[in-house]
Amino acid sequence: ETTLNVHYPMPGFFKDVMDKISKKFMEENSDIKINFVSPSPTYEDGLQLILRQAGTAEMPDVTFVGLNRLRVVAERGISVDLKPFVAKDGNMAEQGFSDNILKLAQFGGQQAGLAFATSNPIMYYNADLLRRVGANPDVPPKTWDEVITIASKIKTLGDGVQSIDFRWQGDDWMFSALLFGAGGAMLTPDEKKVAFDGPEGLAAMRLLDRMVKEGGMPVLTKSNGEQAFVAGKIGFTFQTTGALRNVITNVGEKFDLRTTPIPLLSPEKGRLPTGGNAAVMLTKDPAKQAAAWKLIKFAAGPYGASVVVPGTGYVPNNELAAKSSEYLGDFYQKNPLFKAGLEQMPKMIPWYAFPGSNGVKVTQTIVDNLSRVVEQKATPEETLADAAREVQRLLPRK
Amino acid sequence: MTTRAWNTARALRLVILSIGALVFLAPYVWMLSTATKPREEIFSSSLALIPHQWAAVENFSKAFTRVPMLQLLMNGVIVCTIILVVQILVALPCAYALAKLRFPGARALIAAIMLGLLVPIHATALPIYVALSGAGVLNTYFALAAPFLISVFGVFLFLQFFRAMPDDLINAARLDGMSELGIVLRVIVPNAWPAITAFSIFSVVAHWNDLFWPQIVVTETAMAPPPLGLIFFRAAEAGDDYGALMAATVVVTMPLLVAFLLAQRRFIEGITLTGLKG
Amino acid sequence: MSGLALRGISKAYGDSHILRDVTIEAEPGEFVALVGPSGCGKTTLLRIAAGLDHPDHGSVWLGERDMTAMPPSERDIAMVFQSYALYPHLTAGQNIAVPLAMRDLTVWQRLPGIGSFVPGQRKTRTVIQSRVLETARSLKIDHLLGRKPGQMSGGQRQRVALGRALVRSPAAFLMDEPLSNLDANLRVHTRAEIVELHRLAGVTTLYVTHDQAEALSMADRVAVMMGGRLLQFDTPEGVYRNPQHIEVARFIGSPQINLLTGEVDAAHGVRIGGRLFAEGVEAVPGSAVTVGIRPEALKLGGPGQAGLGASVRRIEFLGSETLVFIELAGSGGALVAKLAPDAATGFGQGQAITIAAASEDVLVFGPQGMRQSVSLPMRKAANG
Amino acid sequence: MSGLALRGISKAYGDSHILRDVTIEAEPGEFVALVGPSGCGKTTLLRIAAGLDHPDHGSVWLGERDMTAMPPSERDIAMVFQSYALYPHLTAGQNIAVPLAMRDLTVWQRLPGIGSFVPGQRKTRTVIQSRVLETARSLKIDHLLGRKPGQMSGGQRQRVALGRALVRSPAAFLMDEPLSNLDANLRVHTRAEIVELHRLAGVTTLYVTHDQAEALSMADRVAVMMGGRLLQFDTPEGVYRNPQHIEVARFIGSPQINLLTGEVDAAHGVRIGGRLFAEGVEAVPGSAVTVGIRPEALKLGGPGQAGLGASVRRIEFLGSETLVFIELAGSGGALVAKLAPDAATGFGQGQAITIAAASEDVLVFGPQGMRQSVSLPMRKAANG
Amino acid sequence: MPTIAVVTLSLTDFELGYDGIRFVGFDNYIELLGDRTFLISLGNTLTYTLIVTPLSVLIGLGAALLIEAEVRGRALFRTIYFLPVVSLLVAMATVWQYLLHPTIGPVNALLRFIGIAGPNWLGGSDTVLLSLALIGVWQAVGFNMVLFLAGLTAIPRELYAAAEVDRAATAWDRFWLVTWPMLGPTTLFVVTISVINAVKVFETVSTLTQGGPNRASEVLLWTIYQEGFVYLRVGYASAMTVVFLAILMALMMLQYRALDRRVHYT
Ligand SMILES: Nc1ncnc2c1ncn2[C@@H]1O[C@H](COP(=O)(O)OP(=O)(O)OP(=O)(O)O)[C@@H](O)[C@H]1O
Ligand SMILES: Nc1ncnc2c1ncn2[C@@H]1O[C@H](COP(=O)(O)OP(=O)(O)OP(=O)(O)O)[C@@H](O)[C@H]1O
Ligand SMILES: [Mg+2]
Ligand SMILES: [Mg+2]
Repeated sequence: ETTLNVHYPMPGFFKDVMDKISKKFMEENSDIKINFVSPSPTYEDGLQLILRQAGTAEMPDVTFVGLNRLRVVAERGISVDLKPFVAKDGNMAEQGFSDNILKLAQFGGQQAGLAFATSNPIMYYNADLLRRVGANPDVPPKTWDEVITIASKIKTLGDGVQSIDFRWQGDDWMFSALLFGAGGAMLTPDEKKVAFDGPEGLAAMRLLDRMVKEGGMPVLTKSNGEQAFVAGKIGFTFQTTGALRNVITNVGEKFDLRTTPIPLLSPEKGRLPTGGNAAVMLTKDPAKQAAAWKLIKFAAGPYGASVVVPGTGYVPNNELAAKSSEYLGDFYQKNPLFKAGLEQMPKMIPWYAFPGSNGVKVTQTIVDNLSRVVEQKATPEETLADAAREVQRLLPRK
Repeated sequence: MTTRAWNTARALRLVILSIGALVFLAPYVWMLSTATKPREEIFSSSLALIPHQWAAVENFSKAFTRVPMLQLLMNGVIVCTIILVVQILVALPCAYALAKLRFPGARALIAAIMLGLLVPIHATALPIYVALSGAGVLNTYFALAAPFLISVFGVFLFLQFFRAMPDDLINAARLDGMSELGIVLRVIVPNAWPAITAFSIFSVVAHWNDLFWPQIVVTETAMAPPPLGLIFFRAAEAGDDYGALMAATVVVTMPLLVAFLLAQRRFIEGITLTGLKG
Repeated sequence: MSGLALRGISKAYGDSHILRDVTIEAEPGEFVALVGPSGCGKTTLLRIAAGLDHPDHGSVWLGERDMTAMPPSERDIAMVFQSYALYPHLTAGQNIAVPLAMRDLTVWQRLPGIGSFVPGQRKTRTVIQSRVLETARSLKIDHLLGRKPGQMSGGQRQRVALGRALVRSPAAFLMDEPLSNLDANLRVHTRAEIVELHRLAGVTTLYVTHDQAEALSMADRVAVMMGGRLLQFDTPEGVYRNPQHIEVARFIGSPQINLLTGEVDAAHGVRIGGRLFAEGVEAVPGSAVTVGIRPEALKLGGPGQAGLGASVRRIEFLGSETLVFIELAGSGGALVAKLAPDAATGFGQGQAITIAAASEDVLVFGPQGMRQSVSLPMRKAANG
Repeated sequence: MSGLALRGISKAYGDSHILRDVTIEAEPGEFVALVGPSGCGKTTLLRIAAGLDHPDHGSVWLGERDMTAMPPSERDIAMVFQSYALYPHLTAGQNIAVPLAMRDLTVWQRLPGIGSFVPGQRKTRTVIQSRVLETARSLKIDHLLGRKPGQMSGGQRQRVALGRALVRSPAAFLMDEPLSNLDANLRVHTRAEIVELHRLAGVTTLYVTHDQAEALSMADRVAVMMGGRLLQFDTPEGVYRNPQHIEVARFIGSPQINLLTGEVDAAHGVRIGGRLFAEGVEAVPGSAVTVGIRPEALKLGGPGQAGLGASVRRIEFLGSETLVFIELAGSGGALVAKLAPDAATGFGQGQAITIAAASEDVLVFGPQGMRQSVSLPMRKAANG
Repeated sequence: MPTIAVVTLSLTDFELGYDGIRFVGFDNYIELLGDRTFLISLGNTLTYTLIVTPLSVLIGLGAALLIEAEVRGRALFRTIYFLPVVSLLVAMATVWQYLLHPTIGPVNALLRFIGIAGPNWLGGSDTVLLSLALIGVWQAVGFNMVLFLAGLTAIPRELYAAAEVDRAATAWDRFWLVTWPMLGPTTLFVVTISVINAVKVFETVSTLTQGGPNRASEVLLWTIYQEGFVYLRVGYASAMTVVFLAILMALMMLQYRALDRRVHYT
């Protein structure tokens, strides 16, 4: 009998999911016992825990790491490279793990983990408000221009009603959504130079600027934005599918909530960043590793997805799960709100993680500059130039 | 200081106090109201405090079932008690020595105390963690209490209060044959109750509510103190479960409030050193 | 039983010298009264004896032991503080019991709560209780034993402070104006109790009082201090009758001694304003001396009699005695005479009188205030 | 100028009655001394007069105004606290200046820091300064004005406390044992200053003292309290010569009055142990009375003379007077006589003597301690 | 002890997760000098402290005095004012988040009611620091109040009696004559502690604003935390800590030296 110590972040979100998966897993694998260690409140806290415990006896055997922090774990050699396991397994694609999905958790030739819960940015909107300004909620806007036009009408409704909430705070994920959506990239392929200061980046920046200037987007903190939206005071919200379950609960019957794919600046080249986390193996003990691999695959596999998706709003990271009615087929029929994320799946590419020791700091630099645009303290051009310069400085100079 | 009938000054005083009290209470009103609401009612455009649909039972039962709340509360009580007792045992004599005994280096020691007060736990967390991990005592009550056993704040607080105590009182005690430790126990402590009470309140509050350190040394829920329970209702990425979070907060705060109500009697019987002239 | 010696004690706070080279050696079992004007350093000296202050120079001895560096708690000295220094959180009874508890109970027995289970504790406590009660009775505060200091009157607090010292049998007692807040009767009573206790236990005592009468009546020897200096250390009779310094003469005796400027002629006659006041005085001839006569030594006579001319300014009735305030003719100098009530009946305000004094009652002080005295041959013979 | 009246004051702390129906009415400008044994309620009464405590019953009047419900700060009363109650953070000078600053400076001028920019502040401060200095001089503490209370001796603090009261000209002075920590000379001096100030300003004064001699010499009238009751309120001579209660007689006078158990026969003769002690006494005939004779009224005679037989037990020298302690023959009762030093020379320890007293000096108290007096017909004629 | 460890770490390039640890001398400190974030953070912390310390001390003192003077409802008021200290700040921050919500929040609703357009409290870079400071005040008042209450009990009643007799007629006069000077040591202590606590502000920032928008609420501890725990540069964070401590220490010693003498009377 093997006992696996499993650690995961954000229990408010994942506790039920994890409990369900582990129960089922232990039913199927009676020789493996899963023991959850005390979870961490956020991805950051979780990462710190792992880094602190790396190499010590307290280190858990399996953990779940935010996709944008995966690189940190991989570069430091803390995570176990899963390539050999994938190779041994041979038929990953048959089990629903397409190359595209495996790629989400690869760095420098390593398979750092298996994407467990993945998300992409979608558009939420308040159909009631759209109706009030004469827009047809059944034909949601497909381009940013349309969004901004409707938004500019919504903002005139008064009574505290506001037009857009674009979740730019916290990290660079939503900026990536604009940038990737325009077909841009963060860095050049050799990872030596900033690439987001090109026309795509400028378009993204300008779009943000327009959301404020023309669309009347207010400056809100992340939670304030969510709260205002679920209170029915905001027309459009752009953020992760992961929040869907919560938004549905919080909205209740108050208004007609809808979702739809997020517009792309470039419908052809446009891609979207993948949020969420990956299951990561930490144990170096071969006996445990076998069990851990089983668990990781199980969690990231179709059953896991079928638990994660309805409980959260994440999109399935397993192609079997999405298609098979055994798992989620019916669910999507019954819950059309969840479809927006699903539709966008083909456009998902990895959330870019910056190289080097300043990797995390870079994202903060970008967010700081975004806030200047949102607060209308600087023009998109200035901001982009500043951001590029500052980020360039933070890149490894090798 | 006598009881006087109603007059304008008193009315004014009550008005000011009441307005202040309202401001201070406001967040709690919302907190309680939220703890009784179903999720869809929490954020809405109207400012209703009373829910249409009561969800108090649901929220509070979540607070108790989603996490082993009673176990957490128990842990909190144990850890806070250990910390408080040791802190007082250490801080009282230290402060007394600094306040009333003349010895070389007292000033330097006070400076060191100030330094100790300033160091944020975030800065020293890592070295202490490494030490505790090396000693193999992670996930114990000891690990939870260890960095706080010596309270610089306590020493500093007591120091201030002791200095105000008349020297002759201590001199009398010396002549009566008390040892210095005896003086602390028999003369200083009984006359420093308000300070000790104040300190106890602060210590318990701080460590009961500490979220940072337990996260570092505790990985087993069985050892976790109450605030760690609250993270089960938070999901930064996707929005918190406010109703349950507030219910849990009420549950976690209640014991402290009761403790404060008990402790504050100590203030009512405030002491005045009237055995002395001048 | 051991004596208490303060040798060459000096003490300064910053620039101000509080004590200058004070030496007081109390014999074993001796009762020494320390008197002097307010602020002369009495309390400071006591605190040094107790070890609460440290002298800049000098040493403190208890019997044969040099205690200068010994902490107060080891000196086995009981002190009554001028400021009482009662424990505000303890009742009168507990306050008084503290020194006994400290001495007679072990550390374990003293522990609050647990202490009561330690064997022997109960018995010792009973003994202490009865001792406390006894002391309290003798100070008439037995009905107050349950009160906290804050609930007592000034005089009651003072007696509790006294009780806390008297309850022990220490190596020495130090008492700092322990009766200052008591009324006359209680004072007489308490004084008697202290004297009695001292007689029985024979503990060396240093007793500060601002009441020179008290000092004279209680003490074996009296130390008169002034401005941080010890002026005279002598028996009560010595300091009263034979003051070595004008300040001592001035300080001891109530009403104050009468002081007049005069001269001593070659024939040992004392002259005031040129006129002969007393003959055959044991004084060194010289001018610009100060002549002291105790009020009760002034002899008042009718206008015709020998002595200096003067007039009665005012008569003050004091119950058992009468004070006659006198104005010297010519110089306008003021004097006071103390008479038995009956003896005063003859005098009225404004009346002209003469004043005189017996030669042995006249004290002569030189310009520096030092006593000037020689033994006159005939006297010597008479005394010898 | 207004009088101060305390009417029917009662006060209890829980069960213990501290004051019972005390009425003292001081005339405008009168100096009333309040004496009584420790714990009799003097301080409490003063605090009630000041408004610091509230009486359970009774009222406090200043002139024609009922002040019972008025806060202390509006009563315009100056008080010297028995415990001094100096502000520890202010120097002696600042302590004394406080009441003046409160009275003469406006709220703005008093503001710390800012105050000094308000016009007029500087001038008033100068006036206050000079007034403070003057007061301090008269109390001989002018050299201490810069010290904090913690750096002063007990007597110095007491004088600062006194100065803080005397610096003002209030509607009434309340002084609680203001001289208890002063030495005799300073006491005489300070007493004179207080009397002088009172003479000049004529402010009604309530003066608590434990020193009955002080009370007798300073006051216009003396209130004698005991156990919370007012026993007598009379002139100094009245309370000394004519005490209305045995406790008053006992309390006033030092040494204490001699008290003997005896009887008054039908012929107004006072008998002690059956033997005639004094004749023609103004007393109600009856047995089991207490007979009081002041020590200075005792007449000592040789064995053959009239009076009670007795013997000398001890002679005590007190400087200006001599005390003779006497043991009555038979009953063994103890008495004390006060003599001028000269008058005492004839007596020695153990000597047999007789004692007697003039009839007008004999005070007779009934079983409840109340004075028993009648005017004898012949006397009446003589007096009238 | 741990402090020494911090100083040592500050001289290395230690990074969480990497095994290597290299001694780099004062490189970290040199880098600090040019770190704009650190400077902004320093400024913000200073502003925050300058708002929170005086307000929380004064209101705390006021509350303590008023409560002490009032006979009725003492326990109730004390408890109410103390509540924020008892509560878990992280949870209460969430509450404030909502209360200060620019559109649906009750605070702005109230302001709208009296005709004022409420600011964007936590969202705007101009108001965010002020909002955090107000929450900080709200949190600290009860703490200071309790300390003052404890200090008040040690003032001998007799001094108030003396003050009343000395014609200190109003509470205002008695406050300046007795309370304020006698509370000197307490006040010094409370101010010191308030400054320290204000400088160490962290939880509200981390729950409410994460240093944003555009570093407008970047405070020292948050910066240090970011460097050490998020960017994982422990060595550099330690250097920041050391600088932060040195500055504070210097300030404290100065303040203490200047005031300590004045508040203790012997
Ligand atoms: N708070 C109190 N509770 C109970 N009894 C008290 C309290 N305060 C004073 N007393 C009692 O009241 C009585 C009168 O006290 P007060 O201080 O008036 O006496 P006093 O005449 O001034 O005595 P002294 O000359 O010793 O100062 C005393 O017996 C005292 O014990
Ligand atoms: N801390 C101090 N700093 C400066 N001077 C002081 C200090 N303490 C006492 N003094 C001074 O020392 C002198 C002696 O004080 P001490 O208390 O010994 O006098 P004392 O003889 O007991 O007087 P009293 O009879 O008034 O109590 C006084 O003049 C006093 O002002
Ligand atoms: Mg003294
Ligand atoms: Mg009194």
